Amino acid sequence: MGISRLLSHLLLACCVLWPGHALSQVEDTEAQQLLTALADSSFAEKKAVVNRIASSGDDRARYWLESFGANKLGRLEASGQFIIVLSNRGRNWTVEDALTRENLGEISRRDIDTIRVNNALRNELEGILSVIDLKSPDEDQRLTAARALKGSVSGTLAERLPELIEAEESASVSEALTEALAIYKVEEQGDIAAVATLSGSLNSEARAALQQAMRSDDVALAAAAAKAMDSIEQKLKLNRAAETLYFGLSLGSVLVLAAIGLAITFGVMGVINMAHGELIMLGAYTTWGMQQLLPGQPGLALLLSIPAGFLVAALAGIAIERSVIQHLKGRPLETLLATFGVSLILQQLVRTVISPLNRTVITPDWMSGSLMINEALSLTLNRLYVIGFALVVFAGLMLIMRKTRLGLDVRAVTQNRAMARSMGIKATKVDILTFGLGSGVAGLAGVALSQITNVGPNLGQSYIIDSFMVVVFGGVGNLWGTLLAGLSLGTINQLLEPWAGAVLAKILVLVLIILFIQKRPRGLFPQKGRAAEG
Amino acid sequence: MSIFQQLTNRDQVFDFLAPEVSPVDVRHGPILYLEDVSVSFDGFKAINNLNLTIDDGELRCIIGPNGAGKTTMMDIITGKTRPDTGSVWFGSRHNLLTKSEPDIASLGIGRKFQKPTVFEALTVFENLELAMAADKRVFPTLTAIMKPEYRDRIDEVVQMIGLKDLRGAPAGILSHGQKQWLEIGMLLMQRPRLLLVDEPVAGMTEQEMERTAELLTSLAGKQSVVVVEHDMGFVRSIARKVTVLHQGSVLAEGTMDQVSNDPEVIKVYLGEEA
Amino acid sequence: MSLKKHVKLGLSALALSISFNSVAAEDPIKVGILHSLSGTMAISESTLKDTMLMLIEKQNEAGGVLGRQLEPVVVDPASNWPLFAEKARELLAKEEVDVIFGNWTSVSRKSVLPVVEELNGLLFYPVQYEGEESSENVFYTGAAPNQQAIPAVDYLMNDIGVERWVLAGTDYVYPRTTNKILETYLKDKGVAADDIMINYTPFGHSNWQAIVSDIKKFGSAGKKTAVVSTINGDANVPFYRELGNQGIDAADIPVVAFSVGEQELSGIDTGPLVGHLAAWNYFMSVDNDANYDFIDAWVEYTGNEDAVTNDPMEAHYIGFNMYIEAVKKAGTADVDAVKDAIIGVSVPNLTGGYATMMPNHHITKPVLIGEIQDNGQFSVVWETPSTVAGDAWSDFLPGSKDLISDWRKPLFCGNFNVVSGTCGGKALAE
Amino acid sequence: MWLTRPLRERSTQLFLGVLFAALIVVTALHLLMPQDSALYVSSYTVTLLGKYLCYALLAVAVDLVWGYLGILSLGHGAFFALGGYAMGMYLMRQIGDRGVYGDPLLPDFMVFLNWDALPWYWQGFDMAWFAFIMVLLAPGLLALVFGFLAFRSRVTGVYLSIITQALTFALMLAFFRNEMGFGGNNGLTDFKDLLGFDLRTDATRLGLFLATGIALAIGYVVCRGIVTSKLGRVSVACRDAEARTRFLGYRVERVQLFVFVVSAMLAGVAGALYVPQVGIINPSEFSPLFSIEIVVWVALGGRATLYGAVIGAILVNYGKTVFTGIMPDAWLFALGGLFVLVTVFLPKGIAGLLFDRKKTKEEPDTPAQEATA
Repeated sequence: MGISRLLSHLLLACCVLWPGHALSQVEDTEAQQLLTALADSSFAEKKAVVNRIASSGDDRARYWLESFGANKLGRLEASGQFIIVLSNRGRNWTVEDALTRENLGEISRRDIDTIRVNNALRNELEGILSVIDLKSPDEDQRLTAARALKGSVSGTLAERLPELIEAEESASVSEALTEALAIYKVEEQGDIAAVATLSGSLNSEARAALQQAMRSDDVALAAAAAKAMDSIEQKLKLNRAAETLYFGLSLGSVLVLAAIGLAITFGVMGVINMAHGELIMLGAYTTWGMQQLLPGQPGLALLLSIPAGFLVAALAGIAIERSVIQHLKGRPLETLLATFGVSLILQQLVRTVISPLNRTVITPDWMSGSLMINEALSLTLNRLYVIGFALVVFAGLMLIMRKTRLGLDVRAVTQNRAMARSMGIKATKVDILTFGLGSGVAGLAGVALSQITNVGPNLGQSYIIDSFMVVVFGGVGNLWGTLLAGLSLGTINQLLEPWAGAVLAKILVLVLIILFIQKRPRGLFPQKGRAAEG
Repeated sequence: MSIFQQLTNRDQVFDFLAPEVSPVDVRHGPILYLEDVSVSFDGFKAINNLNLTIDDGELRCIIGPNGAGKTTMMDIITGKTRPDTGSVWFGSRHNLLTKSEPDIASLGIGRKFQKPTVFEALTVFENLELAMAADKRVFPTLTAIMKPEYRDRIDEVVQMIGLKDLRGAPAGILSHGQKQWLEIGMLLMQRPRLLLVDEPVAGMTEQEMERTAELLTSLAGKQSVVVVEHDMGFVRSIARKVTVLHQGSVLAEGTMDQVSNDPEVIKVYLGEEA
Repeated sequence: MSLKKHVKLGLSALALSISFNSVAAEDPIKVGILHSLSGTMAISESTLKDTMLMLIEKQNEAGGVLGRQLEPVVVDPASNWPLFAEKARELLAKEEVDVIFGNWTSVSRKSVLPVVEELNGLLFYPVQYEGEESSENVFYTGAAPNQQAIPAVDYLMNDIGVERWVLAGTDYVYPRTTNKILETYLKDKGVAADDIMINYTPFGHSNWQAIVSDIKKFGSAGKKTAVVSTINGDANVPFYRELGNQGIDAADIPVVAFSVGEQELSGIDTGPLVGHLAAWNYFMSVDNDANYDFIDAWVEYTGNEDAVTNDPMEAHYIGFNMYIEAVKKAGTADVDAVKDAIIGVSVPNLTGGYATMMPNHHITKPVLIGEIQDNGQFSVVWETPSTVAGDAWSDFLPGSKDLISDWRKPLFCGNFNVVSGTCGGKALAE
Repeated sequence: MWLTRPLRERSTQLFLGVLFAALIVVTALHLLMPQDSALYVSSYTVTLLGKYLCYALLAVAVDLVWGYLGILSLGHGAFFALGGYAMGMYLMRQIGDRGVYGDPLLPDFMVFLNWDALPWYWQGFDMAWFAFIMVLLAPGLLALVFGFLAFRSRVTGVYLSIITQALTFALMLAFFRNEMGFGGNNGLTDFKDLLGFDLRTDATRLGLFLATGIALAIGYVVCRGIVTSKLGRVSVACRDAEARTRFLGYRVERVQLFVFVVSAMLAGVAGALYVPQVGIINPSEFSPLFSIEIVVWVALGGRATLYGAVIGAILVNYGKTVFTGIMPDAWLFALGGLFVLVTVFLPKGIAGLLFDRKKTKEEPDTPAQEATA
């Protein structure tokens, strides 16, 4: 802490008092010195050096520090020349000169000493950059900087903050700054007035400050802090409830995605497709493949892999249907075994052809991070998208089933195969299309899962049983049932998890399903009538 | 009988485990009695306030167009389908709605399905053996032994249903008509008080039909028989009393002539044929 | 690609069969390789099989040992624990191999152990493990808890100033034991019980939302918090993803992992992980020529420019060289002779130091703390001043703090109880 | 009498003959042949064969329910594993104070997870008779409860298969938990001796091998006894026309329950014999994959023949041993391919191929024999 105080003092000097951002550079020799110092000193000493660099006022300083923080600042063993690493993959790295920014091409790793950095230093750097950013013209940058200040405000900075708040035109930024200041006041000065500002704040630093205040000897302060804490706790409870619900829904939507394809192949066609999980896996691998084809554009690749994943899985599914399943019409148990064999083959195929190792699927920026409702509740974006995606897919399937010719035929075939055939519906064609559809949806699930979990040969296995549970629980042949079952199972699981623990929760859910099936063998929404009876 | 068998054959060890089949009480009233029975599947009323009584020893034919609820009625009597409302009594003692299929069967109600269902993997002989009236609980069945008198009875029935030469052949290879007969034979083995026979002559030749007719009529009196049939000729040949079902309830009842002159019936049913 | 490996294996086998027909009069030294090539563990273990094949190939090019060639015997226990025992028996009884290099999971080792002891074989076990074991026939070239967990915690405590601890692990014996040890250790260091949060999850756990948000809450109590992760294998990807998405970065709550190495990272989008930590005895990024040579050899052998090396591979490298040295020292491949000879043998490791085989059949290792970088490598931020000797029996478990292991005569005991002075771990009967 | 009936039946006599011949030959070759002779059967091979026989017994158990009752259980691995754990717990208790910590009462894994007392469900397993009863009881009870619920509510066909799979999956997760006190992922291992015989001696191995062979013989006769009894024919009736069977007055659910429980107990015995021979029991025996694999052994050998199950189990596992040796990657392809080929092109399995003609001749064990019973 001490150092960061001193540091932000220096920084205040450099950033508040420095006239504007005029172009200015120190002599190369001096730069060389600074960087050498950075390279040769221990982590402890490095902090001081970092500050010297920051306050050198050299406008390359920020670039150096950033590269340093990103572990990209290095020195050539031979010449002692300082370099910035542009790409550090493989055994030869492309680098440029730290001072002249001239590109030096590829250099073997053996000849480069990267200048070590650690978390502590990274914190310092963030501090520095944030204080610098308080002056930035860009509001968002100022906001993040202001937020970062919470809990790390120094005495000197505290003195300046009021005027900064005055000068600040953006309400949100000044609000953040005020809170940062209040936290400082409560922590350092035990200022009761400040406590009021903190009451209701969901920021963890604020809570920490209040907790500290509650422990203080000043009774009045302690009481005030306690009161503020209560109001916060109230809010937190709500937020956490909301959070759990969100977790439940997102887990549920994953289950729905995984199961909905099965609801079609199993529910509508009565085909037990044990290779369903592997079709999901194929979808996920398609995403990976797309990202390999379009390096540097993970987002685009992801979007493209939605149709691609659907196609790949659908084709694979149709292949399975033609080669195996059609020979086993009306022998569900044999179908189960055969498709299980197919699943083994597909897994091993992926292992041999691609690799037994998991593949890296990059999450595009617009999907990573989380949507901040408030400082205690933020919804992770990737799962938010998955929930949305699941609903869209579901709606799409509903449309196909209700509104299209295919849907009509499918329902006809399910109700009474012979009758449908005699009415001129090509049952075989319907089978192919239906199975293709179901498998394709599995592919979509894979695309979505690639953003949440491993993309590896075992991906499918971990979902197949859950999927079947969802379908059976929901009632075979009923898409709404599947949706409801998936979401409710997901939520139940998340509700149980806090007190039962992850494993027990899963076991309990399984047992619950088993018992439920005993009670209602045909699930939540059974098909009735003589046709349905054994 | 070996010790082991003594032990496994539990009803002989604990007599309270012995089956209690109280006889069907027909001293006052009919053997089968359905009142205000209704059942619906997904809104479609398959049976609608059906009232039906079968007297002891009666031979009753039930006719009606497709979807009139004939088979569903049988499902209800045999406990396969539970009605939404109404009551079903076997004699004046047994409320069938509280009983499971096996109970009902062992009370003495035998059923022949519309589509002949025999155990195709088993031989004709074995089919009849399984149908034979006996203690049908697990352990007695496990330790059951083919006694000579059982075989005589089976042979007798095999004779009756004209499958003597096929007694050792798997039922799967039988012709449709033969399966019908075998199933009827299985009914006989059960020695039921009440036979429910669903379309017995479907896919039979003329002679087969006649023999079936003889058989059924000969049964009547000793046992009560309910025949559901489409074939008007056949119905005429055996029917004493006919019930016409329509849209899940009784449309008309009486002798063949009465019903066939009934304007309602002509409209909804015979009308179609004529 | 693995087909190519087969061809390669075939060729090398062919090559050496020719070579020893001409060169060595004696028949070759048989080296059994007992790593899963199929099933769930294939991910980690198949590379170790290739590492061994590479090392053997190199050794044979260098003329083998004692003028004898080395002959690899590869079997596939298929990630099936009973099958491990069966295959070990096959190697020792049927193939009559002189030494076995193999196993990854604790359970597979436990299942093989009785067989190796019964048939008096040699087993080199290359993976960091929970300790609490010392067998006359097994050599543990991976880290014991005191060579990984404890130094890592020291680093977090002293250099990062962590006061609040989350011990998160997969529910099996290694995390269980490690966390037990750490819990005791932390409490000895004066950490309050409610500053320690312990959490176990099943294998391949993928839904981390609730747990990560708990960690977040736990970490927002104003004290510096860190996660000590013994989470295994597949469960890591979703775990780190969730961390990243819930906005926990290394600056707020650093995660130090004991089971995440270069190979695991190769399957993760490392962007959001930069700065999180791992504790190992070797990192691919170690700046040392022996290491660079090893990497070059590996890349060349696999023919894959992006092939990564990791800690268990180094362990095999060390174990293999130790075995070779021991055979030279003993002048024979006879099991008992090698067992005696190998104690005290020391060979260079890949991090610029030396590894010595201790009397308890564990080896000395440096402990390195690395921070994850965006290129899937670790940058070393801290290392122990000198190497640490592995403890078979932890000082922080009530059951084993009195036990020591020394396989030299006269003691010659794997679980000698210093209190009761008896071998066999028995405590004094009071 | 239903148990002795099979002994008068040619197919059974043939089967038992082959089995015992095999046992005797192996024993002879193992004991009499010199080590270096080509004909010598090493104790490694003996144990291997012992393992195959355990699998064979397990397969017979599965065939009983699948082949004759039409219930495709994808959870029989669970019963196998439960039997195994019962035996494992006995063997653990036999270790006594020879564990690494020398604790007279607690198994090692409990010591280093510092449990202070033996959990209640470990009580009694130090007594062989108790453990052996549990070998039958544990799987039997599970089957009874599960089957009672399932069959009563007429959960059959695919639904049953899926929930049996869920059952074994749930059990696997449960046994992985260390809190359960079954050693978690490491399971139970490092056994020392059984009924006082040291498990590491070749003699004991041979003994276990022979015991397994005899168990298989008994199991086979029991199953054959059931399927040739009237109950067996009722089972087939349930399999082919469940509703019809009900209308004949049979309580289908009880028939199913009885056969299911018997089968589960046989599976338990198989597991109990398996554990001391492979030297470890751990939750992976509960994995759904294993359970499904068993079904394929049966399918390959030929459903509803019992001896087919034996053939299938031995063939597949021999194949596994060979394949994982020569070309590991190919194994899953082979297994997967087997699933597909057998179900699509070989619905009657090997037995169907070999003995089809012969079967129709002897199969309907004609009542003529019955009469003399």
